[in-house]
Amino acid sequence: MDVVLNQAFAGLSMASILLIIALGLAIIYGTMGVINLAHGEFVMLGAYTTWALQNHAGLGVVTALPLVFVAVAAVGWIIEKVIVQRLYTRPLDTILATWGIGIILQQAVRLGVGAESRFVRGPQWLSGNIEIGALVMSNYRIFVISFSLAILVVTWLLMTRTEFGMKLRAVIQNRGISECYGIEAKKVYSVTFAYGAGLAGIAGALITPLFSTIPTMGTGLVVDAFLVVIVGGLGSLMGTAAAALLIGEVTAIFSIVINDTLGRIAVLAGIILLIRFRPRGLFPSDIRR
Amino acid sequence: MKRREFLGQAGAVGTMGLASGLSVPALLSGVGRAYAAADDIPVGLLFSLTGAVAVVEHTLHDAALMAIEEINAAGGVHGKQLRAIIEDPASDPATYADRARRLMIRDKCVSVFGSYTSASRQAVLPVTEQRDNLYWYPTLYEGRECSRNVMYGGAVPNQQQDILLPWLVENFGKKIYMIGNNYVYPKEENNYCRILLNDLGGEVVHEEYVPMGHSDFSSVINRIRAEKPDVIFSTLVGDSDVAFARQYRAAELDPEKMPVCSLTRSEIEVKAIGGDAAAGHFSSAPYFMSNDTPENQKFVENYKARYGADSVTHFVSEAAYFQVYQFKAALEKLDPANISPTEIRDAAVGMSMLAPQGEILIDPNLHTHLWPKVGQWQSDGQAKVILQSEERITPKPYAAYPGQQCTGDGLVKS
Amino acid sequence: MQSRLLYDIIGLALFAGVILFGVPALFGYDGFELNTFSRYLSLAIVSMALALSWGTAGLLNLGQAATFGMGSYAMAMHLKLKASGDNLPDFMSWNNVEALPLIWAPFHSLTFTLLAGLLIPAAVGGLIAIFMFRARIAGVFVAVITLAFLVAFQLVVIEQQGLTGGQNGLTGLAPLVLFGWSVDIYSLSFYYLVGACLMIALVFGLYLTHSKFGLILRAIREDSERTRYFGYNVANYQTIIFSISAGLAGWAGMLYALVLEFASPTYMSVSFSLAIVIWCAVGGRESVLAAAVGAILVNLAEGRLSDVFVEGWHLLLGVLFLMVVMFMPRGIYGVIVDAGRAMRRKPVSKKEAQPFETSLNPKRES
Amino acid sequence: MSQLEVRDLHVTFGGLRAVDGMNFDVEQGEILCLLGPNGAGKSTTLDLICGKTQPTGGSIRFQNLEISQMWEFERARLGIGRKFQVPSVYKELTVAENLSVARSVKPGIWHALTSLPVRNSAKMREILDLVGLADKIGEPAGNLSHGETQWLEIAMLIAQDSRLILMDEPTAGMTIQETDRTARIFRSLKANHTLIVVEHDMSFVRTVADRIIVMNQGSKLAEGSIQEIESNEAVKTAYLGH
Repeated sequence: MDVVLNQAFAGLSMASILLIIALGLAIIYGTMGVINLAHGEFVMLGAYTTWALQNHAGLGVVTALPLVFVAVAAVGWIIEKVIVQRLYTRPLDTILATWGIGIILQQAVRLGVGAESRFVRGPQWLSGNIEIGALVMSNYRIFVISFSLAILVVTWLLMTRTEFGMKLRAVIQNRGISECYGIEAKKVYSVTFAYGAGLAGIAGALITPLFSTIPTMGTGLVVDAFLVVIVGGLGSLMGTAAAALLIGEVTAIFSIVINDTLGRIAVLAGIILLIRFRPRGLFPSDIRR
Repeated sequence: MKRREFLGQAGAVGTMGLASGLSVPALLSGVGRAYAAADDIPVGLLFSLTGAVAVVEHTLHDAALMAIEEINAAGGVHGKQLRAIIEDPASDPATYADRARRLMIRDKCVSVFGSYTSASRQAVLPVTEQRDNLYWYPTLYEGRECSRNVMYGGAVPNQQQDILLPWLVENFGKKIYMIGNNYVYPKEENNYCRILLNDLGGEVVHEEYVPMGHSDFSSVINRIRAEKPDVIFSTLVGDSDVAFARQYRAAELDPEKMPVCSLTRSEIEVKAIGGDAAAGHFSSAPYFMSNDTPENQKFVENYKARYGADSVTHFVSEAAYFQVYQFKAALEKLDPANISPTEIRDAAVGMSMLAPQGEILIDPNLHTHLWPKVGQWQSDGQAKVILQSEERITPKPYAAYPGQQCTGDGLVKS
Repeated sequence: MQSRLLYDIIGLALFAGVILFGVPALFGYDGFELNTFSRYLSLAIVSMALALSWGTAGLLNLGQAATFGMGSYAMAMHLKLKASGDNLPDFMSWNNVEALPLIWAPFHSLTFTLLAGLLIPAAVGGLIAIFMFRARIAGVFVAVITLAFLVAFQLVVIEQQGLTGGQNGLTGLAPLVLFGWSVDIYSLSFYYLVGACLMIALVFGLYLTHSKFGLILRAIREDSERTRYFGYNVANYQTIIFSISAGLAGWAGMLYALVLEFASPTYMSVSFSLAIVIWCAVGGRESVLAAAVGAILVNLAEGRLSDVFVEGWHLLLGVLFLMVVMFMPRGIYGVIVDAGRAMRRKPVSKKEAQPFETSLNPKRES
Repeated sequence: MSQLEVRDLHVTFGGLRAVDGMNFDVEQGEILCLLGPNGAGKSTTLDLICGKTQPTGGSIRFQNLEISQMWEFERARLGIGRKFQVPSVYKELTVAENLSVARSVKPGIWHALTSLPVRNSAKMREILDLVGLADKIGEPAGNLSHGETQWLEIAMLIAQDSRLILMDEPTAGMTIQETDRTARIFRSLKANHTLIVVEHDMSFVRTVADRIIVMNQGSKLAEGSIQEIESNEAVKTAYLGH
């Protein structure tokens, strides 16, 4: 029983990390149909920005978050302007182009900062555990879980309660008509892409105290995040959250019952079946076209 | 066979080769062994500078390159410079095989220094053995290999575990939890560990393997909490080890009660883990950066001067470094006009030299006699040696398999 | 259409000339260079196989590396058994496997191995295809399912160490003996063997794309829905081309295992799969010949550039690839076709220069 | 026996009854026009017949064979052809290739593997002459004008040679001359083909229709000749009378 409780928390913790990475991807995909394979590299940039801020400006992980968001969003904005914008008419090519961008970012960091793993200190005030009976929860992981929920809520509000969100949904529904009403679709796309990239940066900042910070750290993450987006249903925020939770918990349960490898295989098989029988995902979005 | 004979044969067939294309193969089998008596001595460096294992391999590359340049600065060997030919196999076994061929066949290197993972060594092995070249492999590994074309500079299981296990059981207890990445090295180390534990009356409470690059250890940590072992016996490598250590720390598991004892964690991983998270845990290795010998002081000083004050040396980069010196010493025993990989090998056997870790010796089975130590990590990222073998330990690559022995004549089964 | 056929036939003739006579002469029959080139030629086969499914039928198969790997393991299993003689393969005894596993036994036979290396990948590809295309999965979902399959398959191969050699793969292989001829992989004859395999694959691929079958596939790529109303069983067409493509990938894998003398789970990695996509895109996915040329050129460039720019060549490759995607979306093939058209009649139609689009979004259920 | 018998056909989309109990027959060699306001279920009826949409209830019999559970391609093979509202030709294929895809007498893979992609048959030239695209034979369809694209699609339907052709607004966007020409082609098709046409252009309907069915809210409102429909009070209220 103790193991089950602890494992449920572990699943939640994995889910929160998946969510925070997948959210940016989901927004970008949902809005412009671009599968951003460079997303993992945005996560990596976030981690490195955190490292740079900690080493050169003495900022902690949490205080660095806004700066990281802005920095990575700026990179995303430039990439959208220079490259992605030219490819909206050929969506499948964006997979290839963003993969190329990913290689370039990764190599640029490797050449600029070095290949070795960088150390980022976790926040001191979040060290330690909360223990409730046999359930042991790391404070930092609780923080990551809460933060991911906060980001989810903020993003949801942004999409549904602001003027930008309204414009965004209009562009998603019908780009041509929205432009007739004076909405600059190009601008909306740029801002959305930048926002998605910024979220990836935050994800990078948050996971770096737990993982190892190297130029290739994003490559493995993007596949998982991508699966979460697809399982959740294209462009659906709540679907993405539910899918992250589902995949996190199922992985956690499988890994305790069998082992981590077989757990992952089982989850992948489940994802394949799910896409086969529900290609629109668990929660198909009602706003998509 | 003498080199001249090869050249004669090759020349004859070479002219025929253009006339009748299909007889060319006869020529080619000679190509790799025709080492021209050039002005310098080509040696290959085959360490990944990019990709997943670049983090470690780049430091091996740096150490080996430094040794080469030190030797060249001191006048080379027999007045000839060593010419380092650098290839980047990009952490991909297929590329290792491809680049090894370039070095051994096209560039006619008399030796190649390279690689960290078992998979990459095995990818390089076919061409090395066919061309009778020599591959200097600096990494600790699982044993169970007895090639006559590989110089093994790292520890094999008996050199890492023989002094470690009795000490662990005595000081922490008999319940061992094994965690490793899913490939041959961790499994073989754990095999050997089980044999030792059997004699010591220890017990394995759980043995598990995670995929290479696995980074979320929440489940593993939960299981550790549930099993309550005395020691975590870790053979995790690279990013997995870093992630595990950081999450172990974030979960507030206490190294005093339940330390992680790693066979693979070195200064370079600790630097990424952070001194705080690594402090209190143990590693077993023949070399630590803090080793107090004149040879090591010089090694560390030169290394830092060259690659920056925050760079670290570790037990694999030390081997990458001393192997170049072993190579040099072997060359010095040979006739400069007449060197070949096999002759270098034969000259190297039985040779001893002072390495940063102490005086080492090359066994006839081409493995190295080393000085095992156990270090406890401190928060400054350095290890404090708390246990040191009283004697140099002989490498026994097949220690877990009675009836098989790696000797100077290759693998002998009885 | 006549011009397409003309281009391809002229191209094939030129290509065959270069590969069969030019390359060996250029490299002075040097064993190492021939061996390196044999490697490129075997990769050209897997690239052209992807052009069949991706370029012709619009099915972006990111699991191409899985079927490639199956072929390479089939060949490696045969050679491993040969190297082991009467004993168990060494890695099996390391993993405490007592007797030869059942699925290994038939690989003693070379005939079985050659068939298995072709047919098992084809069958697996076919099954995945039936699974997907019966449900009318299209566009990006094909990419996701095949990607997930690839990741899972690679994990299984690594996990089953006693059966597959795990992370290290299958090493210590014996040379192949083909009709009494012991294959020396540094020989010109081996180079010609691989070259002949590539030529056969190319002729086969060109035949497929220039038959009515190829035309129907292009129609399906553009509008699969519409094609159904002309009475074509779209799922069957997709399944057949997917399976053929997978089989060819397996074939390429067999040659690759021969060239490199080992089989490794890294042949089934995501990055390898994406690399195949790059080669295919650089050459031009619309033509099998161009895809093959793309594979050779990129690998050649990679080999040469990495000599000059040890640290920076990966970056260079990324930039090169991005440039191709952005400014030459139809690859080298597109550039040549456009140039050819411009020479024949002055005004180049804007529309033709546009790349084809593959539907990204799921078909709307209305 | 009628060529097509539709009985009690229903389809519901999320509570909306798009087609609600349609019954009608179509005779061999007849041109039937479907009229009705937007959303009356005309296009959906065509979708149900060609298999684009699965019915929730009812039966569709074509040449005395129940087809409502068949795949689209199976229905196409039986001889049901479809032209969609939005012109859908293959833009990257040439005109000749478009016709070759449409000419699907033998749609099997084996036949496709053993045939040339395009054969310059007399039949093809005849069709191209009919629609006036003979000089564009090697042109990619993407280069054609809007009108030419419409013609190409009609040519494709002729090439397909279906016994029953379902047309969704074939004259949309055509000039008066083009509409006349289309009408002439339709009348000439009548000998060997049956046509069901959804159309808004009443003058076109008057020229071609043998019989008219007016639909409203998913069911049949009226049926008869053009005169009967034009004098029908219910139709006037629902559709013609404003």
